[in-house]
Amino acid sequence: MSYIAKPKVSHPKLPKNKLGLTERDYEGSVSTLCAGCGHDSITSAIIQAVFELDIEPHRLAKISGIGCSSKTPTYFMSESHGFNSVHGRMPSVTTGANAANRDLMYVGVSGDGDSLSIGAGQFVHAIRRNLNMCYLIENNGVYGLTKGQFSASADIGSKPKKGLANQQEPIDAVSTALSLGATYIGRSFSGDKEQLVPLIKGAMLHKGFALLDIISPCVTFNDHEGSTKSYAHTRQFYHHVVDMDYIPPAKEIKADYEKGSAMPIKLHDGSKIVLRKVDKEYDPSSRAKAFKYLRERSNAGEIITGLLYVNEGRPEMHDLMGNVDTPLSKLSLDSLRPPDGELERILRGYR
Amino acid sequence: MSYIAKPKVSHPKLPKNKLGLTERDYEGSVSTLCAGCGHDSITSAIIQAVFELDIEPHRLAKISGIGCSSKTPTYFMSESHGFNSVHGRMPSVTTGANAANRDLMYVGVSGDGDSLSIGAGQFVHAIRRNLNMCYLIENNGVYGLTKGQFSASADIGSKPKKGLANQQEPIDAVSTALSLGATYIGRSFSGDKEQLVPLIKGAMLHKGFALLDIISPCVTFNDHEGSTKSYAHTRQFYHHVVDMDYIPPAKEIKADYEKGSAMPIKLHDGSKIVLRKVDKEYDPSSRAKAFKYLRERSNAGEIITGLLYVNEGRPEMHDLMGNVDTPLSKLSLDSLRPPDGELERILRGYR
Amino acid sequence: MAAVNDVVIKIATVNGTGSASANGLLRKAIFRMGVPVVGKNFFPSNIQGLPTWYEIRVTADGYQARSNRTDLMVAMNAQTYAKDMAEVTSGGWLVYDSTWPRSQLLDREDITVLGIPFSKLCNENFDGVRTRILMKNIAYVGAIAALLDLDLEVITQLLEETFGDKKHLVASNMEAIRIGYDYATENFPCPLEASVMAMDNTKDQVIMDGNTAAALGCVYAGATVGAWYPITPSTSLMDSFRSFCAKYRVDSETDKRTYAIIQAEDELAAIGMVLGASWMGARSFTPTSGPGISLMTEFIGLAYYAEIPAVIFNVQRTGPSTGMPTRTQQADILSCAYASHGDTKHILLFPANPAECFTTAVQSFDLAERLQTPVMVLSDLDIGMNDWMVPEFEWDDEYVPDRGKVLSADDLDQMDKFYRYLDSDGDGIPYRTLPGEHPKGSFFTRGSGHNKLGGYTEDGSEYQEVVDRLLLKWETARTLVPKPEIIYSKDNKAAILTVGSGNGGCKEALDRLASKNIGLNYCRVKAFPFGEEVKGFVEKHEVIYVVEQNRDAQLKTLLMLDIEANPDKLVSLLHYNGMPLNAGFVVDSVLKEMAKACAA
Amino acid sequence: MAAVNDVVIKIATVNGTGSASANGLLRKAIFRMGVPVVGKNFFPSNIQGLPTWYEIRVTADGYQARSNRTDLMVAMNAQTYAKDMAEVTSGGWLVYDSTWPRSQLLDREDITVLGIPFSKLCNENFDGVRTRILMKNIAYVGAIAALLDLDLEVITQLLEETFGDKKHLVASNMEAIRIGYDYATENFPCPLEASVMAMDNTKDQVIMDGNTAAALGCVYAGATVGAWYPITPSTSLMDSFRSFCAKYRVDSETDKRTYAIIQAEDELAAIGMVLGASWMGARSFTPTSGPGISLMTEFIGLAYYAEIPAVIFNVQRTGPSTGMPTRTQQADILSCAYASHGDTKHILLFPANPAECFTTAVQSFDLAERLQTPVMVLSDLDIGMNDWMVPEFEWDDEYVPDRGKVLSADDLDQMDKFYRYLDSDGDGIPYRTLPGEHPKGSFFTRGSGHNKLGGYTEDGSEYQEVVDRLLLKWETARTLVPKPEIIYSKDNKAAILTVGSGNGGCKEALDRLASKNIGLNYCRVKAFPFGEEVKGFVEKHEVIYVVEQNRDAQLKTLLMLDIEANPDKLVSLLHYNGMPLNAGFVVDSVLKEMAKACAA
Ligand SMILES: Cc1ncc(C[n+]2csc(CCOP(=O)(O)OP(=O)(O)O)c2C)c(N)n1
Ligand SMILES: Cc1ncc(C[n+]2csc(CCOP(=O)(O)OP(=O)(O)O)c2C)c(N)n1
Ligand code: SF4
Ligand code: SF4
Ligand SMILES: [Mg+2]
Ligand SMILES: [Mg+2]
Repeated sequence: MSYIAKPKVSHPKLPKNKLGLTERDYEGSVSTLCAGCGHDSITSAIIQAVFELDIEPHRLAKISGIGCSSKTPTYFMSESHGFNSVHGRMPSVTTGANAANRDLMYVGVSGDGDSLSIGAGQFVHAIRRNLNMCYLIENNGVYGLTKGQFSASADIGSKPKKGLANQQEPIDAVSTALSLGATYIGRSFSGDKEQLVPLIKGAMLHKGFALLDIISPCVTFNDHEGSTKSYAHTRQFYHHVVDMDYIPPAKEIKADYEKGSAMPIKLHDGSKIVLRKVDKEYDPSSRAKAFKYLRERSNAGEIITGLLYVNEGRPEMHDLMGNVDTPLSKLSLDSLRPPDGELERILRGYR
Repeated sequence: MSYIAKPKVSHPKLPKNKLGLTERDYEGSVSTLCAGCGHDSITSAIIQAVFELDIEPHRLAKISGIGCSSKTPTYFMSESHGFNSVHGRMPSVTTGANAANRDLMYVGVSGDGDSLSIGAGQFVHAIRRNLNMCYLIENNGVYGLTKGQFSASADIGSKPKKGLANQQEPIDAVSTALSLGATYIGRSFSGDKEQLVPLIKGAMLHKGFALLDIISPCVTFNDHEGSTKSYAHTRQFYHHVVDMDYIPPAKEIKADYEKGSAMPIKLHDGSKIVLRKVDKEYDPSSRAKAFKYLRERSNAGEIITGLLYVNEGRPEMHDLMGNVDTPLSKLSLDSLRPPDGELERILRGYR
Repeated sequence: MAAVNDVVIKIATVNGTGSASANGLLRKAIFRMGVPVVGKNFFPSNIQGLPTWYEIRVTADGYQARSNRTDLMVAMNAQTYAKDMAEVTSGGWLVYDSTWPRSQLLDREDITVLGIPFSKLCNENFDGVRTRILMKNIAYVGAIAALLDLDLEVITQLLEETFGDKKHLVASNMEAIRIGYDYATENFPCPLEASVMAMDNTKDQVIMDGNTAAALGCVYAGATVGAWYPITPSTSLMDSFRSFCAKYRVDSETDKRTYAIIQAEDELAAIGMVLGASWMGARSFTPTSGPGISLMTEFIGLAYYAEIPAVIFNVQRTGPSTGMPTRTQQADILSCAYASHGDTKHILLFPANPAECFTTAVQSFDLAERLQTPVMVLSDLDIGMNDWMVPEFEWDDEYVPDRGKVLSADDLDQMDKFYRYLDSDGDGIPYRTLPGEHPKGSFFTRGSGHNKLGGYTEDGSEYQEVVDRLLLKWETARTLVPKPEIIYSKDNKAAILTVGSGNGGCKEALDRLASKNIGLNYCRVKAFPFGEEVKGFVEKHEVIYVVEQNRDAQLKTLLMLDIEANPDKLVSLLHYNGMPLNAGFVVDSVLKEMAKACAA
Repeated sequence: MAAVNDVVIKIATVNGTGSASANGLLRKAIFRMGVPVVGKNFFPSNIQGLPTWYEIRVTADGYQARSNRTDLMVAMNAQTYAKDMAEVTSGGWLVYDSTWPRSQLLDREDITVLGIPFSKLCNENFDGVRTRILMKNIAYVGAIAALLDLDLEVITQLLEETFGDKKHLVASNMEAIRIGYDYATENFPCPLEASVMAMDNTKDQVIMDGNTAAALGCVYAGATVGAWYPITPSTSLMDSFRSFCAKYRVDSETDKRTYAIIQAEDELAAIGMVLGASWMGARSFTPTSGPGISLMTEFIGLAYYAEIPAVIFNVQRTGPSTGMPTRTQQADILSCAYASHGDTKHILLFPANPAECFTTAVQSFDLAERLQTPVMVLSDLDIGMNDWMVPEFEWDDEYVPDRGKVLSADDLDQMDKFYRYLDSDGDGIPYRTLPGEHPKGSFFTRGSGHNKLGGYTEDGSEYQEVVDRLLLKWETARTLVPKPEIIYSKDNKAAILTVGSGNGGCKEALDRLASKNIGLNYCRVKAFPFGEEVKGFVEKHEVIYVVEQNRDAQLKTLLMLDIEANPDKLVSLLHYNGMPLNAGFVVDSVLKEMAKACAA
């Protein structure tokens, strides 16, 4: 979209990952978002995560709806297949794509408007199916691209630049996902890359529906005083509750975790994540308790972040359906037809 | 829809309400649902409730989507205005109607398919607005009218008549409504008229969004063994947690409630509801605690019923918006125009 | 008018009472006797307790449409006795359950009323409420068997096929047959003048509904992803696909499936899933009906503009809005042809019967992948849910699917750089790649402005270049879609032109008109856009009677728009009350229009 | 080609840098000098940091369209220097920020390049990053003021009006004006040959965009319920409605509102809300654009069939799909006319400029209520978001709204029984009642099959009676919708026919063609269905150039379908690259087509 050609200089000294690629190789076109937009920080966290995970770019599909947030797939991994679909419908496109080819990695990027208003139905149903994907909501409390209307994630009392404060109950993506049974649920902040990168890694490797609700301030329309989705407000009320480390398959868990507060979980590819509970009371394995904790804290104005719930045990969509391991799109059409001559036999039943 | 003409005999001995109407006067056309369908029992509970509340039929609007459940508004209150809209979109039609005329009473009838699949987005957003209406989900776990596919409220493990058991996480209307902040939330059973009638009365008089999730077995497609929405299963696992009594405006609270377990709540029209807690641990005024309780019990297979959450304090849509008391549809168009000659003044600003 | 092997039987019952299998038994028995039949179901939009009718036309000539006669009415539903009796064609018969006297049945003198105490007989012979109801249905089959002289051997055999090992069921059903049969034989002069006589006109024919046939087509086309939201009258398409897949798509060793059927949360999601799956290279489809199409509108525009294959079956019902969900119509032609905002047009395929549903289903995937665009198969309730006798489908085991211009990993290896929307071949169709195949294949799919390289653009001329190419692709489509069926009776100036389920009634009308010495030519379009053949046909004639099943002459509209057919010569014959077309309507309308033209 | 009071100024900046107010100041200053102007905005579909242009056409003749010249380019955006310079019309001028040298600017010898070190000057005179950026914008206004000889008094006055009490802002802005003004005066021969000279051609005119005007129309029509989902380019319509309501619809005593604006969760909900509110008797509307219309499709069909008034503003943008959201087009005509499955057709109104947006908005409510059906107002981005000079709107304080056939409580009292869908007056329009008014008024609204009494039906002839009446209503609509604007130049055989925002460019083209001695007649349609006048006009001419802004000749399509216009005489001139129409395109295309016809 930009009129500036992207410099394609080679940087021999940049670190390389196992595939021999540098972080540069995971970049996309130059962003056309506003300078300082939270979404750009998330883009760079994604780039770091996929670089560190040694993901082959063309084996990842990035899908989005419409909005400033939904534009970001253009800004990372230009060697991946991208699909910028229609407003609020990323989940269904991803569901179909995944149904056809279960072997790719799916990253869906959405906004709070895209997922919680027009897309609310598709969002909840993707969760129900435990669709194997990493679902990112870049949450700024407003519709950025249409110039700053409140979205459904706007908090009660949050003030717009002009006009009256929001009075409607917000839809909280995290508690919605908890009540619907998403199997990996985290919340974070675009300004907290340290927390964000491992969360994204875990979300990508989790087998099932992984939701990250990432507060991502809109500097143009929702970063003023009185906004509860501004950088300042988020920093002030921000609490880590369960942090996590990502540990690649080969590595052993080395760090010295305080007893009782660490919880290692094995992912399907052999890698591990270790949850580090900041609040020891918190139980990231119980939907009921997590929900209660979150509501009580959010009533108190706190923004609770980290990996808030995880359940590696539930089968994802294909396994629920009992599908073959080979991606359906790779099966030769010949192999899918009834045997030669079978039609005649079938038709006999209709005489 | 029926080919049988409804007998319009007068029944001089039937009891009359304050308006001089009998229950008969609140009936509608003859039902065309299957004999034994749970939805018909709910229809009769509605009829009893509105009769006892002395509601003027033409001051109530009944709105629905599409489905067997959504047909039922034809079967009660033939003197009321009805709107059988399109599938899943009852909430938006009701929102617009209510925005235009806040003085009528709104009863929305929907099914689990209508509200939790195609209508999920509108359902959650009506809750967010605290739309002043009584919202009934006649929940049978299947799509009745299209012949028995599982709906999104089907429980994991519930068996269809033939084929494999459902494996997808259900969407529970009650916990969804709790997480979104509905202000009156109940669950009941079409077979439990005693519980249902007062719940409906309270829901009609509650000022704000009142949801009743009513298990309503589909005798044709989902009443067999193995189904978790059958009459038998529901009766077996059914637990009253918070029952309620409805007390009309004039009356005083008389019944002798056990201390600590009764909780009277005043409704905006002066009537009262008294909650009778069957499980004293339960707290119907805390969304966080109610959610936790419900999830834990439902994990244990229990069907928790009664008035599960109520909050008379939150303003409903019009009050959130700061609207005049007169219904907008009743304002004369003249009164809505800028004063005579004002156009010229306005236009001056565009020179 | 009824005669041997030319009878219309209509059975009036209440839905939910299990009459469907009895009616099927009757229809099959006649068919097995070698006599062609047509079976039409008229059912209410509810589940149980309302009037429902099944109509069996016995037609030695093998006509496919309904007839507008009712020769033998079997009035099993007291609610509709009066209406049912009124409907019997003069000279016909009415059978009713005489367990209770119905004095009002004596109203008509021009028909013969035959009372059979079905309830009484069944109550005497069977136990249990449910059994008695079911057996009453079988008993009327027995009575009809006597009245029309059906072969009891054939009926026995059919029951044996149905119940297999359950011998007792065969026995009890045969007993019910006997009860009806014997009562009729003893009390009435059997057979009636109009009866069924074995012949050999059903060889190599099958009886099937269009939804089953379309589902089978999807299986043979190799479709793997079906996403849908239930809606009458398309639901049975996915039900059938599911049954076929359960049989042919489950790995016998691992018990794992090679298909994914996803019940979506609504139609917006269903089409989104189809696009996602097609983008990944799977053959993917969704069956739906009018309201579903309306909801898919936005996504259909995306598929058109981003050039993603998709197969949509629209089993049309009576609109607008919810309309009459259990009645037929062809009224979504226009909204499908131009679905979605902006400049769009879409390929439509029009099967005329279940046999064509099978072949068209296969074709639709070939065309969608070849043309990289949505293809809509416009069937309707009449085709989709009624029982049609059609020739056994043929399948060429050598069939090679057309996957269109998809670059393989090898192709990409040899390329310098891949650009998505280049028209390298001059046919308006660009090359595509499948995600995950090759690093060089990646591109960005979007519904926003893009240039021929696949890049985002807001530049007017870059934008225009792409949408202009889509017009060229449309011209290519015109050459690839199925050609019309054209019949010349003699080289005259007038013709009938129709589409889809209009075929049966129109062809029968041609015969009838011919017998009145009116020889009309015939064209049945099978696809939109229209090719040269349709254009030539229209140009060649002075008057064309356009027969279609909607109020607004939607097919005529497309003819005017797509091939600039002169509206002056297109005379619309519109049938849109929700009932399937019958030849009588066409004949009468043609005669009326001819008279009008002469008078003018 | 530029001359006094005939200049096109184009300012290239980056969006989000506050140039809009500077550009507005410039446009207003010229307008206040009594010289007609046209203001067009070309902006990207993002929020900040991308190239954006504002074009001011100074046109003594008061033409309303864009010109295809660029006489004075103010190139403030280094990213687009090259492109911007290439665009300057030969003989024109290019102003750029010479703080940094731009050697490539010497490329063209046929234009004059004027360097002004705006950044340097502003850095020297102002403090703070944001202030410097804003003042640079004001400084270029100052420079243009000098180059074109604008009245500094007028500019001062405008700044005073803008900033009111904030005297320091007036002072600093005037300083910025001075900086640019003085630099230009000192370094270049000012004014240029093409300049602005005060005249008296803007009396009783205002400058407004169409969305503001439509919003004002909604206020005057007495609309109380507006439901919407934000979408470019319709968003500002609801923003304006909100501002007007904040002023005129808040009870001064209670501070309570007499309007409800509901930001819906999506467009499906927005139109659902409109139907609910209209059903209750409120005047209700929704503004949207293409994708929104696609999503509203199902509900639009319900409104048509259940006969519920609804007003929908479709501010069209470039499709299909997401297309180019910040570019204009008229490509939703067909999808709006026949929106929804089943047999449907809808009333469309086509305002041509903001003044008509105001009156059309009022009319749309009258028509929707009179005809009990959805009325779609088809505006576009060019009308909706650009700055048009139009005559001051008139408002008749005696205006009596047409609420259509609504029975009052009194009416009902006197009736025996009310039936919803009876055609008592023979005009196809039944009577309706409002919920809550009277016990006798109740009826059941449904999108499923219903008979003329309002009862549910699955009976074919009852169904047909109702849909046939809808056709009669359509004919009534034909007589009620606004008549076309028709201009006869002389009684010749050729004419231009256009719609909506095509008006300005076509009228200017008529003048230009007339100056070449080609006198064409003119018809601008204002509504669908077309009335007698349009039909007569089309019939009277041998050749009609149909000018429209879409690829597929959608207006021509409607002419062919609705009044069976002979396509042979309809010559399409299609402009669909997303830019507003300009007269040059029309003139050139007409000449080309005429040449072709002569050659043939
Ligand atoms: C059907 C449809 N309706 C409306 C729009 C206009 N629109 C574009 S983006 C957007 C909201 C985006 O909000 P969000 O998802 O929160 O993304 P953000 O820009 O805030 O990152 C809307 C309403 C659209 N593109 N399509
Ligand atoms: C847009 C659309 N899609 C599909 C349908 C078909 N349909 C009618 S009712 C129904 C499901 C009804 O299920 P539910 O709401 O649970 O009602 P129930 O019949 O079980 O009471 C469906 C899918 C429709 N009418 N409209
Ligand atoms: S408008 Fe807001 S969300 Fe959009 S790019 Fe700018 S800062 Fe980001
Ligand atoms: S199908 Fe089920 S839900 Fe529908 S009427 Fe029958 S019992 Fe009730
Ligand atoms: Mg947002
Ligand atoms: Mg249901």
